[in-house]
Amino acid sequence: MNLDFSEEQKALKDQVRRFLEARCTPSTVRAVLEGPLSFDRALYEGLAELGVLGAAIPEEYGGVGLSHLELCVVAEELGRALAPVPAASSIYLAAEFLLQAGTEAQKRAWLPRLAAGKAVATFAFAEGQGRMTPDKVQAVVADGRLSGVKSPVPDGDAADMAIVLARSGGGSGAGALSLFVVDLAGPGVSRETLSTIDPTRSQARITFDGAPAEPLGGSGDGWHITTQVMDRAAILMAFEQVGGADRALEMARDYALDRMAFGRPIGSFQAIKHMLADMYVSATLARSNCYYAAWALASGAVELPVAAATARVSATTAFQHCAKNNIQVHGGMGFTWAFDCHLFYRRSNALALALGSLSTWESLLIERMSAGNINAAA
Amino acid sequence: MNLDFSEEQKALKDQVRRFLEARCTPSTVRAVLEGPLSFDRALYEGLAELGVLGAAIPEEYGGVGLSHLELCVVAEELGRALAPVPAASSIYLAAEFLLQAGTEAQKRAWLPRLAAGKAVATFAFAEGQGRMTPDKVQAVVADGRLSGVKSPVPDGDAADMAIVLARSGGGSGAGALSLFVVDLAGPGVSRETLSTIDPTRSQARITFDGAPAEPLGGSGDGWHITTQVMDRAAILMAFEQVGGADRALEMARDYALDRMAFGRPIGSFQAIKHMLADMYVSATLARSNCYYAAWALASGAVELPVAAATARVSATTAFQHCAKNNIQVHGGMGFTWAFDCHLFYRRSNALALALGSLSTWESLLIERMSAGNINAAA
Amino acid sequence: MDFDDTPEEAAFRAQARAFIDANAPRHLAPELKRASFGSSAVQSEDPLRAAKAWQKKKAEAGWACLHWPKEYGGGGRSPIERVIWSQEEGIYSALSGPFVIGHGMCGPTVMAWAGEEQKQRLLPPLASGEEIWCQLFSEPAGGSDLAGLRTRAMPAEDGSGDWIVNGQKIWTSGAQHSDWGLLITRTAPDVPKHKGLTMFFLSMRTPGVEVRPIKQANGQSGFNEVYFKDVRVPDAQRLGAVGQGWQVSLTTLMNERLSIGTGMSTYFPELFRFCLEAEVDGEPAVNDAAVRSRLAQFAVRQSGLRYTGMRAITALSKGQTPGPESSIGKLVAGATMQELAMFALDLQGQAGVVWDKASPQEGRFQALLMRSPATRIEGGSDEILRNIIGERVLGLPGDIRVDKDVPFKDIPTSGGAKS
Amino acid sequence: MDFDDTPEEAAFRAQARAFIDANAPRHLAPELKRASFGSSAVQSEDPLRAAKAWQKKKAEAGWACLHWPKEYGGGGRSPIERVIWSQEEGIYSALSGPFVIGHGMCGPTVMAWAGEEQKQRLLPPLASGEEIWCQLFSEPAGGSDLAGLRTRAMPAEDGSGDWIVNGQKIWTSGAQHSDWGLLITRTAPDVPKHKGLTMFFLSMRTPGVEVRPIKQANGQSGFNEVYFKDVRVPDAQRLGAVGQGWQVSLTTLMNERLSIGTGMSTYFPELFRFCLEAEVDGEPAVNDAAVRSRLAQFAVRQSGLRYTGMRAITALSKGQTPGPESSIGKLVAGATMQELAMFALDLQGQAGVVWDKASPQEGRFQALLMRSPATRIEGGSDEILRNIIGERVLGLPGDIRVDKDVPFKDIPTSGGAKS
Repeated sequence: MNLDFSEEQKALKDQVRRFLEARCTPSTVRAVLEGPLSFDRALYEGLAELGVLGAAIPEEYGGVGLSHLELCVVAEELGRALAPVPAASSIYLAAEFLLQAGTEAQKRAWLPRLAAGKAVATFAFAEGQGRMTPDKVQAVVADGRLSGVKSPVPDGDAADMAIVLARSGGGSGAGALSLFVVDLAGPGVSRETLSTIDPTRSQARITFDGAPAEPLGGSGDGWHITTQVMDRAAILMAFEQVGGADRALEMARDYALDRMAFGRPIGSFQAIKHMLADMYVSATLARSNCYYAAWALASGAVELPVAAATARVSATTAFQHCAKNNIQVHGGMGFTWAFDCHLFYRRSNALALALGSLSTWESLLIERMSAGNINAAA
Repeated sequence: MNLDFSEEQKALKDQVRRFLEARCTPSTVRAVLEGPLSFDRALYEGLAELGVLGAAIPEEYGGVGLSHLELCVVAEELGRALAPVPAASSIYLAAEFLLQAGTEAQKRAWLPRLAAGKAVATFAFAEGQGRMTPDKVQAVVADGRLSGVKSPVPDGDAADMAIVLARSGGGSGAGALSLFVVDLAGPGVSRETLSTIDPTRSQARITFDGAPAEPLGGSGDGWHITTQVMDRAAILMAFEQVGGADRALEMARDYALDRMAFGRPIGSFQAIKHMLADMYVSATLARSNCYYAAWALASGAVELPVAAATARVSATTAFQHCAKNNIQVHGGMGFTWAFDCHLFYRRSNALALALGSLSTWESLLIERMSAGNINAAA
Repeated sequence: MDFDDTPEEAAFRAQARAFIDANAPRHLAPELKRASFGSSAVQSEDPLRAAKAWQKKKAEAGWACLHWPKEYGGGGRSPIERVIWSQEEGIYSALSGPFVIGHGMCGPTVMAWAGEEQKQRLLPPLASGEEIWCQLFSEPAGGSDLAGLRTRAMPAEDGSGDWIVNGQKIWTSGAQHSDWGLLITRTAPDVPKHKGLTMFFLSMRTPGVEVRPIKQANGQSGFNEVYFKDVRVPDAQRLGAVGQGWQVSLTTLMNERLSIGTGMSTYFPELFRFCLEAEVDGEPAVNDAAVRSRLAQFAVRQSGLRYTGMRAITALSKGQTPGPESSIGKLVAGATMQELAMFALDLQGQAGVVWDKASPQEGRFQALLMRSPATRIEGGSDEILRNIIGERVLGLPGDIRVDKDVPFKDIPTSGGAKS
Repeated sequence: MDFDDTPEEAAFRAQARAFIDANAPRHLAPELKRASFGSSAVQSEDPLRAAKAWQKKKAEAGWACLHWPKEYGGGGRSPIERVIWSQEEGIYSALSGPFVIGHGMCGPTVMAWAGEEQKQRLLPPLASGEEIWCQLFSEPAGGSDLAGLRTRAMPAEDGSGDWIVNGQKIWTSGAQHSDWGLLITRTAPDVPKHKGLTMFFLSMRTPGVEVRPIKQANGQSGFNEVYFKDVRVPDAQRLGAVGQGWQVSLTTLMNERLSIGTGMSTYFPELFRFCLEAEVDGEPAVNDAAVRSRLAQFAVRQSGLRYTGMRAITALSKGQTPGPESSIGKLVAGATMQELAMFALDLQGQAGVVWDKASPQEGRFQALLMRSPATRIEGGSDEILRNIIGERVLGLPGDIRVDKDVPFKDIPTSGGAKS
């Protein structure tokens, strides 16, 4: 029994944390929040140089060739530091799509550049409001040309390439959907940055009008592959969320120790103390569920779909809970722009929606458990 | 604007409270909890003599001929005192069925005896586990004879008469259901008292095997009338729940003032103080929703269905919340048989299921609001 | 039980309605109706000018500050008439934002503690909206612990009897356009905290007063910091005795809690309308069982607040003082708004992250998500409100106090805390 | 990360499994599997006899009290081996109920504080199940405030050095069949509360000891009151110095928190199975969106506790002390069980009120509903656990204490409270 990261993985984690403490301070985050750029390219390339973007990409494709456990560790630190970089789009999603379903040529074309942080890719999935279902996909590819509107696309304004889920060849339901690689610098692509609750992770509306599209994976396999990759990304995202939850809890704890009211630290009041205890509880449950999911991800266990949904639901709940109550513990100061609480609040609510909302994952979790994998959570 | 009871109604309330404080102490409740009887007949007849059972029954049928507002006031006090009497079955349900759908002969036959507490009637609705839907009704009447099993039937072991929802004349769905008056002392009836979480309100399984059954209301109108009467009963039950919630809150408050720990009353600890504040909040919301529903009930407003579901959902939530945390405030002593906390806990959970569970009423509420009556809750 | 007016109330309501029909700025109605949470309701013209214009019209016809005595510019009406007025004023009441603090809190304090001449001078222009007041109470080190304030007022050394004020206030709504401020200061740091406070009012144009807007977490700036650097305040502008500031402030705070409407909204109606339009798995969201369950719990809280408010109005209508149940409003509404906003975004799926006024829901749930944390803090945090309910409504003992009988200067303070 | 044993662990597990396969009372397996919450697992024979028989077999083969030194009747094994054993023991561990207090709390206290001769006398029969111990700590006036206890031990007036004990304990599990009790008393009421306590052990057959079962809210009687009337305890049965009782009790309480399994169950698996079978509107309940949402939230708590337990086992397996995350178990499980039971009854509809062992679910959710309030209180209430997490895990300051430096006799006590 070893439900923990190895010493090497912990050392990597420390290294990433030190790097981010130096290179990704709150002002780094605020520069993206308040400025015109959609992400911090220097920081992103720094992460690439550290080897962390390519942690789970094989060496033959320009990666470091470690496992997904290392990538989990990295994700937690990116979440903790609120890093304003497109790692989720480019690494958790696009690189995973390529690894799972790309041809050798596609892998060689993109993975080295993604691992090096020289190119950014994303996954163009959503088409407006509501839970994504196969029937909601209206984007269509005919004769190798993609048309349709994808919105919101994470990091879609900065990405060089998008993997796009679209209809092709008629039919309906999941079987009508396929994946395509689209060069966003190519013809037939126009995009617009969207206003969001968390500008530190950019979102765009991309309109495709006859953009050249190259198939990724088999025709009609689009929904199936998407589900697989979304599960994998959900686990990495859950680590980001746990990192954020932990940091929000620490901020609240530190403030509760320091801030005096009525002649005593506010953390000595049970109202605050018990709020913090409950934050600790949800962060701990989420972390434990994430460790289980990390094991499933790294080992390719059959429990992966249930473990991914479990980690995702638990981590979403924890980060929203901790970020929300971090503001409450800070009182009025927590609602100022100057304090960092809102950065975590924004991110927690944005990540809760990325990859599909909490209610979607709750439903998926129970659907998967009922489909036979109940022992995983017994 | 007058969202309050009148001075006369408040005087009636005081009168009922004084009566119950004298005649329905915790030992009265415990006698039914621990003893063989299904209810306290002397108490019930005492209530009848006070005129409260017949409060909303017209004088021509042996009642007092006041309005349902007076019955709401009575219900709150019965809930507060945990009165071990079959008023819910006999008055909120059976008498309402007779008033809404009975023939003159049926009203004359039963209402005076119900108002006088000399007879007890009930409504035999459920047929085993799960939410009741028209399709779940298997009891059937053919040639004036009823066959089937109803379980649980509130006060079914003590009742003299039951109004029974059953199929008749073929067909399916709600339109196949009709109501029948069945003499439980007659032939073809066998019954068994059930073990429940709250023996102070008895429940029975009744097996009908060719029992004579007399129609109540039009053929095929059974489900429709049931819905109407259940709404009316839900409002009265909500007042019982608010009465119980208030008393549980008071008990907890009193204990928190009296009980010392670490040299101070436990109510001075924010953990306890804030728990009590939250109990007060939910009890207050429920009370206000009940007042609104009482207005709708007494005035026959079109908002009645929405108001009934609102009061029911709110009052169920409040009573369960207050009864549960009343134990928590009492600590270990709250979990003893000797303290009265469990009486409220039992009752709160039993009433949450009577007339259909919380989730059923939540769904009904939103269904009704979407059907057009949204302004009621705007 | 009924929802009807008494004949007198009905007559008054008809009068109010007639005045509003004839005089309200109807051209602003569309934007007032659409106003989203936390941003100024009026965008098409200067909101302050619009507010003052409407207030002036009301004042001229006797509809301003209805419950104030006529001699101070009020309407001399009863509390229930004030409620009826505000029901009829409806969306136009959103125009009164700049006056809420002055009419609701500063005015009553002046009325209770100032001399007759000062009342004659100060109250009528406050009622008519010509002069705006703000309340200079909260401080960075204060927060929930209001009496922990540090802004010092010291007697001027020139023997004039004036006071010299130095320090900083925070969370001051409307300071940037206020004419007057109600200012609580510490005049004696060597006595227990509640005993060394003194209340003043001062012109916001006094030299040494500097107002700086605070940017909030949601990007807006409704509040300010106000800095005092050697600000001279005449002793004639003292309210109450030296050292009596805490008692004076209680008048202000109690008036805050007395203003009763028909309950705070939780934004449930907006959510419900959205759920009628939005889809879950190809069906209207309201048909989804999970959505129904969440909606039902929001619905009964919204409705419970509404009818709790009506119970308070009933008491007013009978000439009684509303019971303690009114204290639950903000506690319930604040938490509900935040949960409700999160739930609405959840239903919008990945697109819930988009905060766009041009979107079908005009970004209102995103605005609510970003504004609602403040509702749980401002004007008494959730924790303070639970203390108030526990102690004042349920009669539980107060928290153990370590700062009560200690000279203020000896009370421990935060180390390096910014606030 | 893996869920595999090390080779040594695997070898040990195989040994344990072989012993259990060969020796466990298989005829009891069906009822142990079906055991419903809060009632004795074994009904078909005397549960105490069944417990002692299995314990004796374990002890004879060296499997009893695995982590105790061999010289005191233990197995001399590591903490992780103890965990592996308990995983393998599985349902049969439910037989050990009568020994939990003795092995988990009293034994370690005796081991830490008694003299060598006493340890030789007391520990082996405790390990082998021949003698049962109970823990006489809680009192009616105590509750969460354990140190507020009032049971008095006074020196006998005959100069024998013996102590005479008078008072009452409560919530004593297993007192009715215990041979020995670990007893904390107040020996000096005129010093601050934590300083006037002294620990003893005594035979439960000492004259003047009276055990009365407490009927619980759910109708069962797992606990007792124990009354002491002029009970004479030799000074040789004192553990620690006079006045050192609080420190001795901390040994006991810390050992309570050190016992780590694979996390407490929330009864989610039972609920999930029920939702696969039950119907909502003619469909399996798991297909209902509202049910799914509730189930998902229960599922992630259950799973979170399970893997939190495994993280603790991981630490043990590496020879480390588990981190503070283990402290969340009962806090999460208690509240979850209660909500979960209410939800299961809700799904049963009106029939949820029926508590019938002959029903399809054997009344287990009704039993859970009625038992779960106790879980939120016993062995540290939710409120105490949140204090512990806040203070010991997060490092927040303790509550303000008004009773710390005051002579015990001067601390205010309840007026007419029964307890």
